[in-house]
Amino acid sequence: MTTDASRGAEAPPDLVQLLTPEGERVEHPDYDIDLTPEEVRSLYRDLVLVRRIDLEAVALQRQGELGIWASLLGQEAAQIGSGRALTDADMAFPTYREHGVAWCRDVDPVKLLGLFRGVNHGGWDPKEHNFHLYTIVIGSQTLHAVGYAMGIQRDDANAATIVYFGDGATSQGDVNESFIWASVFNAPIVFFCQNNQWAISEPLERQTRIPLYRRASGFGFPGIRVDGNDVFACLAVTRKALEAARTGQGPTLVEAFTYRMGAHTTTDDPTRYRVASELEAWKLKDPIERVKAYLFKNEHADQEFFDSVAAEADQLGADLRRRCLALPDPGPLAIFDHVYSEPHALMEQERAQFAAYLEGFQA
Amino acid sequence: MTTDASRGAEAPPDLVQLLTPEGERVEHPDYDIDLTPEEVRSLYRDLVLVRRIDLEAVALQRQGELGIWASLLGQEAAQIGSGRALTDADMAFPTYREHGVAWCRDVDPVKLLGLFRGVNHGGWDPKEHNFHLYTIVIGSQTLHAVGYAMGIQRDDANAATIVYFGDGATSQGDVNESFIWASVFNAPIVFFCQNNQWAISEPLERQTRIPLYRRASGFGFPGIRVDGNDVFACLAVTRKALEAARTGQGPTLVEAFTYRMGAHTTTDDPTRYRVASELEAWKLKDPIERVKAYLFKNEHADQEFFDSVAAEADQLGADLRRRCLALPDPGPLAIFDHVYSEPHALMEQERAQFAAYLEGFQA
Amino acid sequence: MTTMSLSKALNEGMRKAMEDDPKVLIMGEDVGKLGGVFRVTDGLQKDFGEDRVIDTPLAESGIIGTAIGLALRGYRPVCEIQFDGFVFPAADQIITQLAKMPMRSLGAIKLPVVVRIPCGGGIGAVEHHSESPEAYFTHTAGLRVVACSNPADAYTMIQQAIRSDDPVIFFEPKRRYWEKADVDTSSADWWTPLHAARTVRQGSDVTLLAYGPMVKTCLEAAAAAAEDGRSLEVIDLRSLNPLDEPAVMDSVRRTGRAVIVHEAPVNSGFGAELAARITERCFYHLEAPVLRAGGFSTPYPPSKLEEHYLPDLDRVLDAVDRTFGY
Amino acid sequence: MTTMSLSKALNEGMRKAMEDDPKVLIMGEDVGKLGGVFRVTDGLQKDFGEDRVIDTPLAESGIIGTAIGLALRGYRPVCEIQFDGFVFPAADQIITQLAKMPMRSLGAIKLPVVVRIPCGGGIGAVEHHSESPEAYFTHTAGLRVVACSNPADAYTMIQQAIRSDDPVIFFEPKRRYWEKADVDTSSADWWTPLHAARTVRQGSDVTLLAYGPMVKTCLEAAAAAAEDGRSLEVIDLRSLNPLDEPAVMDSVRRTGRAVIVHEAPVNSGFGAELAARITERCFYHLEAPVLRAGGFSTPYPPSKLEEHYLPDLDRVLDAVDRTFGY
Ligand SMILES: Cc1ncc(C[n+]2csc(CCOP(=O)(O)OP(=O)(O)O)c2C)c(N)n1
Ligand SMILES: Cc1ncc(C[n+]2csc(CCOP(=O)(O)OP(=O)(O)O)c2C)c(N)n1
Ligand SMILES: [Mg+2]
Ligand SMILES: [Mg+2]
Repeated sequence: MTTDASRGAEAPPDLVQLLTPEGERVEHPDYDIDLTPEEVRSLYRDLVLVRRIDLEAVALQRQGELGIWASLLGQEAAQIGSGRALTDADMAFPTYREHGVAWCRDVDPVKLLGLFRGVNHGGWDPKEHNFHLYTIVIGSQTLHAVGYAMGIQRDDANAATIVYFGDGATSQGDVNESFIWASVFNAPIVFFCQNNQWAISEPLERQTRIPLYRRASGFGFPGIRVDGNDVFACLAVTRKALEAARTGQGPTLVEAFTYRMGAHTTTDDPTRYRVASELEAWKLKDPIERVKAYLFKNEHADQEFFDSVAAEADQLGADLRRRCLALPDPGPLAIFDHVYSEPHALMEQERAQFAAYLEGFQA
Repeated sequence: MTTDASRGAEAPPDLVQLLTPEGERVEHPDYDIDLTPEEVRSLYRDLVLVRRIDLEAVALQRQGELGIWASLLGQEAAQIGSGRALTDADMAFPTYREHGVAWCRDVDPVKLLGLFRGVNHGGWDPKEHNFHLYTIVIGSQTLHAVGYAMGIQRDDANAATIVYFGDGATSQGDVNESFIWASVFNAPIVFFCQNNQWAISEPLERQTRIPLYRRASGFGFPGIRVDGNDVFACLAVTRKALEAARTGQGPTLVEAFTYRMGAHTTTDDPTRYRVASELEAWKLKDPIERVKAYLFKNEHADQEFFDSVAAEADQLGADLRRRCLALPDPGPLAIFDHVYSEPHALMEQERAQFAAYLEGFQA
Repeated sequence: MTTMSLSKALNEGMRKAMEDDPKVLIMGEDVGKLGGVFRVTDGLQKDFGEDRVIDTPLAESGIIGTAIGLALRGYRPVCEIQFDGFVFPAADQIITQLAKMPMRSLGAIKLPVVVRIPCGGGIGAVEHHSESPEAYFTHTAGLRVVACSNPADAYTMIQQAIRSDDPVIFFEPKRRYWEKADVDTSSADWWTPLHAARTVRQGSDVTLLAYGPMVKTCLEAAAAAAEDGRSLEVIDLRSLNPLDEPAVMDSVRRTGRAVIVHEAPVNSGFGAELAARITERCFYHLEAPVLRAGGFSTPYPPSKLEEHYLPDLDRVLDAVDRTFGY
Repeated sequence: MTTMSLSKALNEGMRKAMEDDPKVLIMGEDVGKLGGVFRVTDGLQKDFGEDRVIDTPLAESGIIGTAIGLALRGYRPVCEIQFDGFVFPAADQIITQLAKMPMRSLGAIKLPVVVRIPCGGGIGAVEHHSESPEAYFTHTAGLRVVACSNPADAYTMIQQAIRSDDPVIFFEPKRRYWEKADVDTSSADWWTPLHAARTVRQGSDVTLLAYGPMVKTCLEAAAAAAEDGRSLEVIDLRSLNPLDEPAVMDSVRRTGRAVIVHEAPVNSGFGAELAARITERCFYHLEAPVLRAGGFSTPYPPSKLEEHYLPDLDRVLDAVDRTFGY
């Protein structure tokens, strides 16, 4: 039943690529991008730093400091490329894996840890960063994003919305409803699907028998497949799609063809369901190595630069670790906070009773 | 936002048609059908009789004998064409409007009335007719149909499933999930969408901005638009799609392009939302008139035949009316019947208490 | 004071809310040109335009999901679910998103979304058109759940719900849509707070607790009981979450007996919570267990049976009688 | 007798059911090669093939909807919902179709579908992974709702659920998955019927009523109370719908006091029904109102707070103490 055999090493033919795994710039008839060396270095820095944040979080989980962690390893280019395409006025709706996008939206990485450490369910103010809270129920954020985009239309604002979801999510009713809404209302939105080939243990063939980007054609808007490990291409494709959205051309589906290099989450064991050779093949397409190669080859950066980014990453990691451990545990009565925005008798009653109960232990 | 302006008089270009509104046979490169005069007369009879059933039911509702009725007026060809394409072994899943398909499945028309009269929620045994119960929750039957088709696969049976739904239904998450399931499992199913241009008061443009049959392309299986007022074309297209399903070629989406000539249901008032000229334009495409014209022109039937069918229809109508009025009301304790298939203490308790309560009034 | 039907009162209330606040939107299936299958939104699209009164695609999850998004952008969407039985495709968006997102955000997000649900039976409809799904929502923390029972409340409560910064599930008793009463549209001063119950008839022997469509039934029962010399107090709860405990408990402590009346199936219905809570709070005052007169614990039956299924005056009085059997 | 974990007992029970009846299928997300995120279906796909153990697309409505279709074709699907919090996208298919279709068909259709839901908290998980949604289903007529609490029951109950011709919502206490006990896999003779409760500890002062994960908590509370000279009876309800009323009422009539313990929010939770029904049936025997120790009426909190949120030994004993305050 597999009709899309491209999960392995070969790049599928319909892929937008601007930078090869070997670090060569290639041209594409519909997409191009002009980046200064400064800008490329900046992207490189982003990629390295978010990988470092991710690595540190995995380590923190191993050591029992986080309950769980969903690693972005391998998906850095998809996230940084798309995240850097956003303007401040744009709004992003993530899943639980968009740590790279969060970085682009200036969310302090330690704030991402709160939910994985179990001190809260979401630790930042979405309005402050135009970056919504992580959403765990697969696909449900796609409808929020379309609604938000409909709000942008009503405000006549020069902005667009981007919503992230995985290959598995494309099977959810909500995601397909969001395609319908976006298309019918011509909403200013980019659907950014990170096809990392797996939904936990299920390969792409359990969700579709044709390439995912083609789903959009059934709903009457364009779909594009981009090399998700190519930060240039992700940036170029997302930028164009966002601009189309902002200028009244409606939605676009971007399928970022990438790979989940790690486990689904730290509690997952991928050796139960996938072969090592697949991982090896994808290692050759690493999203960071190719930018490094490009910078080197074109003499846009020297060893000193790479060392300084590495040092910055180490610093960031250490800092994140320190601040993670310092995250305060909420007090028991926080259970009742923010359930309602306005006073609510039952909350007050239960809070008071529980406070009295707790005091009973101290007495 | 309207991109499909074909709701009015003109036939859209991508429409499979074998019989024009004027009763001329036309050829189609992919679809053909060879019908004996006998067979055409039989289809004509079906069309006339189901229209008569429908008319009688509308009248019964007007007179307070039914609570509500969903008329198939205008959709006879779509239903008879597709319904007559089924073999006994095939299974059909209807909405609440498939009275014509029910007719093809030998469901006694009076059994359809039970639910509209309020004596039951569904009055026939689906297994007996391979015709499932009417389903009111929009779209939910599409998943049942795919599951059933997956059962056919497991049984290695020479059969297919057909599921009916409307244009409005295509927006439901369930319908899109059913497309995914069918495609991923290559299930033997035909999705038969009767696009009657309206979902209550909402025109097609509220559900899609491209022709509906193209939805299938996003899921990797074929979609075809057929003239839903052309019983030959509906028969030919459905037959081919069913045969593809039976022979392991997976799902097909058929969009039968038709028109709801009546109100959404007897409680609806379409003058609030649609213009009379639209109705007038569609009257010229009547599904029955064109078969009559064809039979006449080709001298396959004479006035005697038409008169006899009309007489049979009158007889059927009168009979249906009589038997509708004779439908027994359920007794109060029927409330507790069939809620569970096996004994259930709470049902027994409530039944006994209610029986005692009712007896209290008699005492 | 103007005399108007309950559906018209809702319509006027929404109109007022839309005039007062340009962020208020109406969304749902057939709410625009048609004005809804019950005409509750009649004329609003004509007057406020298609951007504020949105005929949506036919998908309830989509309605609530996009309403959440609009609320995140600062709008105040009022969603119509066409019939009670069609709220379930939206269950996930309501339960995991609408109800929980404010807490998820530690208060950074407010979701002023109103979900209007015409509810209940008694109109001779087919399956899924007569349900009373309130208990699914009273069990869902983060939602406010209210039900109106008469035109005056309908007019005020819908405006209060729209003004609330919390998500509100708003039940409308569809079989009372056409019943008329006086509505004071001139001032908001005297409005009862949204969370408050109202004693609609005073009495001393038994407290009848109801909401939505059953309030009228209880008033009729109380009138009938009065002829037999029994004094029934009738409380219209109006808000199911939060519950106006003082109003309920004060009454039950006085009467010593309580009967809860709702259309929903008794088993695990909202009446269970009410009965359990009353018993906890008023244990020493109760002369009899709190009894429940409700729908049977079955799916809603075909309409020819609904007169038997639904609690009516006789069933209410039977429960009242039974409380005197203790 | 074999010692095995609760998850293994479920696995063995399903294996047995699949061996006994070729119509039994397993469906869900990751149930195949991975064996489910909790490994409850471990090895089944290897042994029974991909046609009988189906890794489905990622959509819960699709899982239940297609399971209904398979049941209509004569199969007996056992669906896994990966976590409690992800059952809501399937709410419509469960509530309007699975529960109601048999009655809709006047008995012509039977739907032997089992919906397995790992439920409850206490495992330090993120949002939506610790819910106890049973009350949504006990209020839905047409469903049977059961919960297992130990390996022996898990082994038998899953087989009984699969054999039932009615749809069964089957709750599995995920924090007890790894707890081991003896399971008799040799015979089915002694099996308690699926609808029957079981007295897991006898006592005379107070009846503790629990199911699923809280049974163990109650047993621990009873042991602690015994040291203080209080004799607590513990009943494992096992079935929430139907409820084993005789078992419950007999006990409460003897003890005169009852405390209900569940993880779900108290407000409109299943405990409300239980409390209301006990009060109706045992009014004269009650020395105190039936009390409930449950989750607070809030969304499930972040995991650092769950020890406070969930009823534990102390909270149970506190409720027991309070019943003596009356
Ligand atoms: C509605 C729902 N069902 C199930 C889950 C459990 N779950 C969490 S992640 C996941 C797989 C998601 O796959 P994909 O969409 O490809 O995203 P990825 O994790 O690969 O980034 C599943 C099944 C969930 N979170 N929500
Ligand atoms: C889930 C759900 N939502 C809403 C309704 C109310 N409703 C009944 S029919 C209908 C329109 C259906 O339109 P379409 O699918 O085009 O079918 P048609 O009636 O035109 O044949 C609506 C909204 C319903 N039955 N189910
Ligand atoms: Mg994935
Ligand atoms: Mg239609």
